[in-house]
Amino acid sequence: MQVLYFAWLRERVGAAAEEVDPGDAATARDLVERLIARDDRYAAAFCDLAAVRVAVDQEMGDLDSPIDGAREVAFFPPVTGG
Amino acid sequence: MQVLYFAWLRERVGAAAEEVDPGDAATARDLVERLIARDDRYAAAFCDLAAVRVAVDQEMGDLDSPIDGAREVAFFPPVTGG
Amino acid sequence: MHVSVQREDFDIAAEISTLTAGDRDIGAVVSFTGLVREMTPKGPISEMALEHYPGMTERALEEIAAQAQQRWPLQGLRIIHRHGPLAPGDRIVLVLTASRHRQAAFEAAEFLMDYLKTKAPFWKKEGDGGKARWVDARDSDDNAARRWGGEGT
Amino acid sequence: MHVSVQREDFDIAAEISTLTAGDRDIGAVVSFTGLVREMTPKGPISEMALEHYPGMTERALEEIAAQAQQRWPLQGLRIIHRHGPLAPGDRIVLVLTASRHRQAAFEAAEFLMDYLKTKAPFWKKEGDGGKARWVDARDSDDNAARRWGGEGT
Repeated sequence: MQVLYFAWLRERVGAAAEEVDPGDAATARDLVERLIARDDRYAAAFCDLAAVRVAVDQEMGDLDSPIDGAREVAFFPPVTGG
Repeated sequence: MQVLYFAWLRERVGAAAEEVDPGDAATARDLVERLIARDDRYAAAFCDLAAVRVAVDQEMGDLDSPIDGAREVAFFPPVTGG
Repeated sequence: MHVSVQREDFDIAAEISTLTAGDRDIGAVVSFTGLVREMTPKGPISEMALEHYPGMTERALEEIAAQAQQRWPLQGLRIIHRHGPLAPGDRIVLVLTASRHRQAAFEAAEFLMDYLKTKAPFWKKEGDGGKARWVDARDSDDNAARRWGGEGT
Repeated sequence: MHVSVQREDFDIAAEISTLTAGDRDIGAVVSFTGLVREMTPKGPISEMALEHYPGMTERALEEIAAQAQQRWPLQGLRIIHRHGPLAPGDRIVLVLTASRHRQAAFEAAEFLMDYLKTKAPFWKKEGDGGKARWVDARDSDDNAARRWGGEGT
């Protein structure tokens, strides 16, 4: 599964995208926990989950969105365009 | 006193502007009555007073606006610009 | 100069450039352009004539502009209204507002158009090649102006 | 084509011409232009970088455009959003709406901006020559989007 990071999440993780084996992660939140267990960089990126937004296959979702079968999961802060 | 007419009021009166002696007319309504008494063209122009708007010295008013000392009184239909 | 009443067409991009030039504290610019529509409730038209009240028109538009500037924090404001003969597709009116944030710019532009529609002395006459008829004022314009409160329409 | 996400600047007058060309039933065109402000709540800035999510950005903007077209009778609609490095005074975003009457054009343009501000995946980073910081989302933008009802922000 392709996992993408944007803005300060990208900076803290130190990567814009990476291939991740989701294992038995059923939701975006499960995936976050799996990542945090892997490395401190993820703990820093995901320290405030209230400030984390999620898209699954380029559709806005949230931490409880199912990721089963998803090709692409993205994590980013609240958007600030316009 | 200069009296101005716009749009279909101008067409029915047959003049865009004319010098009128207001006599003892105290309000725009008095002036209208004085004009109607003068000629049928004014009766045609002012037959529906609900559709007549008034400006006194280029300030929006109404038929009851005083015209004492005014240099310019204008009659016209509701505006339709923009 | 906030207000122009003119026969000539206007250039929206040039007007926006002039309005915003040198002010880097503007975050939002709203433009409204009114155009002559070919189809009217009474059928298609081929020409339109806009009559106005020289002198009072400018005063009324300046007054409307001053009210908008009192109500909203605007860095810039511009009103251009044409008069004379026009054809379908022609531009009639331009309203521009510039502010730090979008809400003030949007609201002020809507206010300017609503007030202009009910308070500025312009009258439209539509022609279809044969007959020509004066356009009736619309109740919906009175209602739109009333929502801003104040002294009514 | 309703939506463009691009590094290049845009030409408002050319976009309006393209949007309205050949349609003489358009009576109202509203444009919104968003600009980079020099002064921010945290002090003056000298540069801004706009990051986005290629692919999803276009989808989100197309979805917002489709919602506006369902809600209002629009003859035309256009969204252009820039990304990459920008400076104070630079244009960031253009929203255009065209309709028969002004109310639909104004409301749709406000809706597009409110939704874009809360649903399109863009992130601003401001720099003052030394430090650079990510811009925080504003509660007022969430509230603005919420007033249109629907599935929330």
